[in-house]
Amino acid sequence: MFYSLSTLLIPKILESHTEIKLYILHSHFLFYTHTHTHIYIYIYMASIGTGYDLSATTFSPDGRVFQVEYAQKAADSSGLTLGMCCKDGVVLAVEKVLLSKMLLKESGRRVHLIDQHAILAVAGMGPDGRQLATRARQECEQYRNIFRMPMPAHLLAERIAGYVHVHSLYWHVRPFGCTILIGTWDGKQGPALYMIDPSGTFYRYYGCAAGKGKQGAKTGLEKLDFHQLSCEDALFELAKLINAAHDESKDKPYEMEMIWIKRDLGKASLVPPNLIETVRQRAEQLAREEEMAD
Amino acid sequence: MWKESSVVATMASLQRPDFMPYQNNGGTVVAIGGEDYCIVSATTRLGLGFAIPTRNVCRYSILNNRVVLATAGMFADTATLHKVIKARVKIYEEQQDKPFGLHSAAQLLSNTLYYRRFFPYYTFNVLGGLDEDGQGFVYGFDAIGSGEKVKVVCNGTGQALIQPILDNQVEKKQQYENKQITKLSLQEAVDLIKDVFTSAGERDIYTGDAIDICIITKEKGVLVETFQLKQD
Amino acid sequence: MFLTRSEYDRGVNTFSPEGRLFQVEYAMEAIKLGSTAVGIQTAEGVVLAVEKRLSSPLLEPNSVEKLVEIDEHVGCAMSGLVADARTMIEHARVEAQNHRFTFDEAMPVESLTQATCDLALRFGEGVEDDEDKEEEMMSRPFGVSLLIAGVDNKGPALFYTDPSGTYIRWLAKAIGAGAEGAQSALQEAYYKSMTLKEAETLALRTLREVMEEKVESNNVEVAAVRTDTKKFVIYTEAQVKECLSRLENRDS
Amino acid sequence: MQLVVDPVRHTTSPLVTGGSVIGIKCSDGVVIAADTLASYGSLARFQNFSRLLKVTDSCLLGGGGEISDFQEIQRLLENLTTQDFCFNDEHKKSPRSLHQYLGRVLYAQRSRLNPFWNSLIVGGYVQSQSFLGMVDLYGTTFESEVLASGFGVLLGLPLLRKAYRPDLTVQEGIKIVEEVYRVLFYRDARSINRIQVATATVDGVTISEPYSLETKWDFKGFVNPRSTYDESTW
Amino acid sequence: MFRNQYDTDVTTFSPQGRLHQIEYAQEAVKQGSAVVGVRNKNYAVLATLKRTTSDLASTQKKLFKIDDHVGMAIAGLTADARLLSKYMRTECLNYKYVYECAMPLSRLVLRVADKHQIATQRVSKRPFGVGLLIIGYDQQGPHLYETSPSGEYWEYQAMSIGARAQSARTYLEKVFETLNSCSLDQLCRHAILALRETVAALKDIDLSTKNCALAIVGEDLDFTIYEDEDVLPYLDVIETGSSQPMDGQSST
Amino acid sequence: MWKEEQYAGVSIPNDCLPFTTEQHMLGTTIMAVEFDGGVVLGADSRTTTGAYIANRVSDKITPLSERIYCCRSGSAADTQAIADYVRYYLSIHQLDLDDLPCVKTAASICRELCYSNKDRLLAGIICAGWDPLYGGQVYTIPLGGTMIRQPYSIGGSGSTYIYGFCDAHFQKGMSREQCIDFTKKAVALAMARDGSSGGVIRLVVIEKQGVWREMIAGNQLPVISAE
Repeated sequence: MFYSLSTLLIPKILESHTEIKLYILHSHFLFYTHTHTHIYIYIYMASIGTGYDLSATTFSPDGRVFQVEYAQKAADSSGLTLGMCCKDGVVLAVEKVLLSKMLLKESGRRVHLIDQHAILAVAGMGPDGRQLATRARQECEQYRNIFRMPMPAHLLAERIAGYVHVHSLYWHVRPFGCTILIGTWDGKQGPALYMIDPSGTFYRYYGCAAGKGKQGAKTGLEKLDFHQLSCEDALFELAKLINAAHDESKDKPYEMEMIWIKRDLGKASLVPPNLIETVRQRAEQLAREEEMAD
Repeated sequence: MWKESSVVATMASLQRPDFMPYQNNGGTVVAIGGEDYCIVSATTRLGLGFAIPTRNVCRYSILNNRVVLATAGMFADTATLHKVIKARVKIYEEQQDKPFGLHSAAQLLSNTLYYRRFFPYYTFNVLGGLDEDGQGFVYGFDAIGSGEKVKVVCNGTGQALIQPILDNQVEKKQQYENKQITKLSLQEAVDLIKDVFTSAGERDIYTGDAIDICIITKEKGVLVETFQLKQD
Repeated sequence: MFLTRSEYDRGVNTFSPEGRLFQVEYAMEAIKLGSTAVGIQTAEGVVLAVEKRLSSPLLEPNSVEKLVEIDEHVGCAMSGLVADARTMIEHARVEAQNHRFTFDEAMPVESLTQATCDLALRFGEGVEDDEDKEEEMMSRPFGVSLLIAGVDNKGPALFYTDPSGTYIRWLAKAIGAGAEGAQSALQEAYYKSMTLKEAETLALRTLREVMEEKVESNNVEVAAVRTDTKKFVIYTEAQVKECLSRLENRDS
Repeated sequence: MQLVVDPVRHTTSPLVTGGSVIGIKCSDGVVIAADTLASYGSLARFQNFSRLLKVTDSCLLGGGGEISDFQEIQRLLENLTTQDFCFNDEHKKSPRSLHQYLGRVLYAQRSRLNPFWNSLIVGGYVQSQSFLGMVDLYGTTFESEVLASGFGVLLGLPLLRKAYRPDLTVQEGIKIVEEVYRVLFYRDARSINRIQVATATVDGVTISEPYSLETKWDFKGFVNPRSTYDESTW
Repeated sequence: MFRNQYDTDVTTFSPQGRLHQIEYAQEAVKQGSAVVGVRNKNYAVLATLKRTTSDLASTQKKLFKIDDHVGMAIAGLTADARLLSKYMRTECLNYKYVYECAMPLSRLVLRVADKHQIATQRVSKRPFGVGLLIIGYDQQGPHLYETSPSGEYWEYQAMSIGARAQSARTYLEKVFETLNSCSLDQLCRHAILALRETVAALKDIDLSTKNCALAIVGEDLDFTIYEDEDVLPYLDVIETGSSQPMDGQSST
Repeated sequence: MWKEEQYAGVSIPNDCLPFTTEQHMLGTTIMAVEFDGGVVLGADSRTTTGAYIANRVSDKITPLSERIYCCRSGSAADTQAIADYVRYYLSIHQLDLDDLPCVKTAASICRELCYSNKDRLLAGIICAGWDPLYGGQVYTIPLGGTMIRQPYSIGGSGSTYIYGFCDAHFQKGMSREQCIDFTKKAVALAMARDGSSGGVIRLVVIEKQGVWREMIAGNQLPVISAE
């Protein structure tokens, strides 16, 4: 049953050779991730207040773990977070909503460097994401200490996903309220992009989205040809998607944060602010032009 | 003391049982407590056998504007001990909200040293400063924390050369005739320190290069001057 | 089971929607049930006076100890759950002696108070903060308030501690069942140039106003730390009598 | 069976070792040099081993003594700089901080009676300030204008002190350390004539490729030793 | 009832994906008296309002020195703040012990924020009920950070937290762009004026030497607290209502 | 029985246990050479206990993974144990990786074991092999746990006799066949002069396509003119 469900619902942009690790099949909340939206909402409403949704250790009578679903809500509560796996690297971008105009640039950053070869972006609760970033750094360091090699992407993703997952199994901790995107580059495999959600489920993607407005962004991502896309091109595409997701009249002002790992740079780095500013202006300009055209 | 270290080695770890964790870097420290001042001085030479890896190390720490600690012996232990004491002073001053007193410093140092009774810091400390009444006093310690409050003290490789002169000149002990005890003025005391170090430098290979002289007075806090000795 | 957990006042670590910790506030209620204690600071020293509730005539009055010495220069009065107070005072005594051992001097009153409070707030938070270590925790806040009086090189000081681990310095403070009435009495009568003798009288007069029984030398206790001696002394019955007689003289 | 350990019977000494490291502070940077030999006892076993490391963009490290311990220290430093890299907050460790850090590490190891059997020279150039510091296997840390480890303390240090001036340039510094190495090559049996010179200047850290020094053997007395059968040798 | 189920412990998400216990802890911050922080190119300044319950009582501690180059002002539970200050002091000392230099602010704040986060994820803990405004000076210049019980932290040009902080923020938002070019004197005055906004609505209170304290840290100045008479020079601004120093007023 | 329990967890220096000084030693000649696309490993086959030859055809070249082998010298027991551990770790690692492990990784694990037990082990190891990322590589891990990559490496008691030969005859960029020839000659020379080396020459060639083994019998060694 699991296989049929997953083959049905894995989105188009999912890389075909993504492995589904054994322990994900074991985890009891796979069901929810692939439930039809209508039924989902119905059951969701009906479960509130029944008491089955108060702990990650409690199944509801229909076999779901609501606390993890609620954590998913938390993960989608922050600005749009995007990742693109390009031909020459990986770029992650975040729409970081600014709570005050007195904030300094880069304050409360949501994109993190993990190792020379790995980067991470957070959607949802920032502090939870920081905790995972710290964990990821430790994993990379340990791996490097023992094997003297950069940690391969799938192992890093698997380890962090496992860590996220155990937080959904015990009553004395809560699940992480964030979805994280991990990008890496290594000499063997080239670029790789993974996304891990609060249940501990992870897949490898060409492009992925989390946070507010992810549905719209996914549609946008599916139109791109990731085999041809370069990191520089991706910056503009990301800026366009974030700009489109942001409703200027309604939402608070935001800062665009981008981080990348590119073949020619050799190691991960934040995208320089002036570069971000340029693509952001271009994207806004384009949006205005399109509006005029309409 | 050397015998002990091998016992420690056996107890602590079998890994490199022959490793002798101590090294003598020499150095001499002198402190004089006067009526309204205190002087703490230390040599700057780092000796190692017959070699001098460097001529310029700092063997004293200003704990606050009334208390100075100076240490001879193994330099790595010295640096560590000073770091520990300085951290303790900082915690004290933050928690107790008052400056650290000379007497408390002596007690703390004694405890810190004795705490490592069975793996001692190879250090010989003097502590000098002004007490609550503004009078200068100094404390001299052995490596494992036994110390006493005195008016003048010398520790380190030059001890045997310098201490008798200080006893004679500062405390006016062992005088041929019973002379009137005149208290040394600050300038006289500083000059005396320069003399005894210069003299000791002629006979002790670990004493030389320069001395740092910390002068503690109520009005000016701690002032440090450097006095050159022979570089041989 | 979950449905019954609809209140914020069960767990010590639960905030109410207003951002309050009710368990702490309830612990403060426990103090309002306790006997009244008064502390007054003057330039000459600090006076502590407490009401001794003798629940039975069969009780040996001396065994009810509401005033205790922490170190020779610091003492305290307590109100609330006496057993809790014992734990805190024991902790304070160790801290004070530790300080003497390490620095060979009397511990400043404020930092001694702080050290005592650090124990008080240890519920819900291990002091040693090793993430992997299962932390030693207390199940509830202490239901006790202390008036800590002492003299150090900065002079006399009176501190009041509460179950949240907060401490505040006061010139004159009352705690316990009669705290409200007593505090307003102190507020009116206190003045800065008070002598120690006047403070003794004021303390006893304040107690008299809020106590149900008549104030006798066997149902109150008085202690003082004098600025000149820097010693905490609990008054003998004769001394208390002398204070009481002064009080009566003044009245007449 | 007696289980008491007799210290004398357990000579644990370093196995694969590097020789002298030389450092000199200049007005516009620092120079640190080491030869490329890692000896195995008296066997000149690894003749192409670099004992100089770039730690950060402004800091470099030269090490002598046990090579396996040196490699362990290298690993610690890599972890440290990677952590700094991840913070991405411009707070790179200064040479002085790294020097102190190494001092703490080596002191901690010696206090476990399991020392990192090394002497390390840390050099750096930040904000127009040169830094040169040394750490030994006991955790002794100190700074100086000229530094040498191993045999270099005996043979090199006097030469360095004589040649030192506060206004030395890096180019002059390089000449001086080359001269010192020439002497060491003549007189230190655990050295080879293949050195690397590293500099930290305003342009960052550079480590040269290994190269050999000109040596002089054609003194008359060398070519035609006058000793005959009736003279004593020396 | 419907709502209460999800807010009694910190490990339970609400159906909206919120953690009510964190939000309640943030309420505790809003209950604390207001603190204001501002910075320019060389200095960072804190201004705090000290509450007192009686004129016989001392005021609550609002300012904590952490290290020579760091200090903070707090709003919320003082006991929690004390615990955090102890943690931060230890961090600074350890950093200094190993690297012999002052701990960079960003690293320190990150560590203390991570500590907050851990307290929001375990059943045995509760979120810290305190908000911190941390100022400090390091290689990068002056800094002003805010931490929240949620474990988030931000760096600001100017910020205020605590009771009625919104009015202070409104003031600061008007001037924050000019702060960088301010003198230290003007900076302090902006802080005082912003702080005053938080009491403007209250009839019976105005800023005075008794209830107002300042702290400054900067390139040539270790973290220093100014209380009582020391704040007097800055309070004249309340009369004039402008951030310009009065004629002939020397800067501190 | 109780006596053994008493010593549990205590490490006893070898010198305190006279019987351990009679352990099997690989007084040895081992060697490995890199060539473009692979490595050649060579070793003698003599195992001694004192002057007694405990085994005259032992195999000192031990596989660690499909394309990584190590040559062992020192205590037979120690080096076998190390090789076992490394093989174990590498097999797990290979599963994780879903690819051939790197030679550097294998050597690093060897190094870790040797370094962190340096006062207890008597082991000199040459770790060599081929991986898809960096091709053929040779790492030397002598006593003490240093790890150094070399274009070729020699080790064991016999190696001291052939440093001169190797320095003189090693050239950069030798072909596979030249490397095999070089290795054979060098090992044979060492065996001729070192009393603790002898028996047969074992050769292993590792490259992308696979691993080849060869044994040169004791009576078919390359002819070396003696006195």
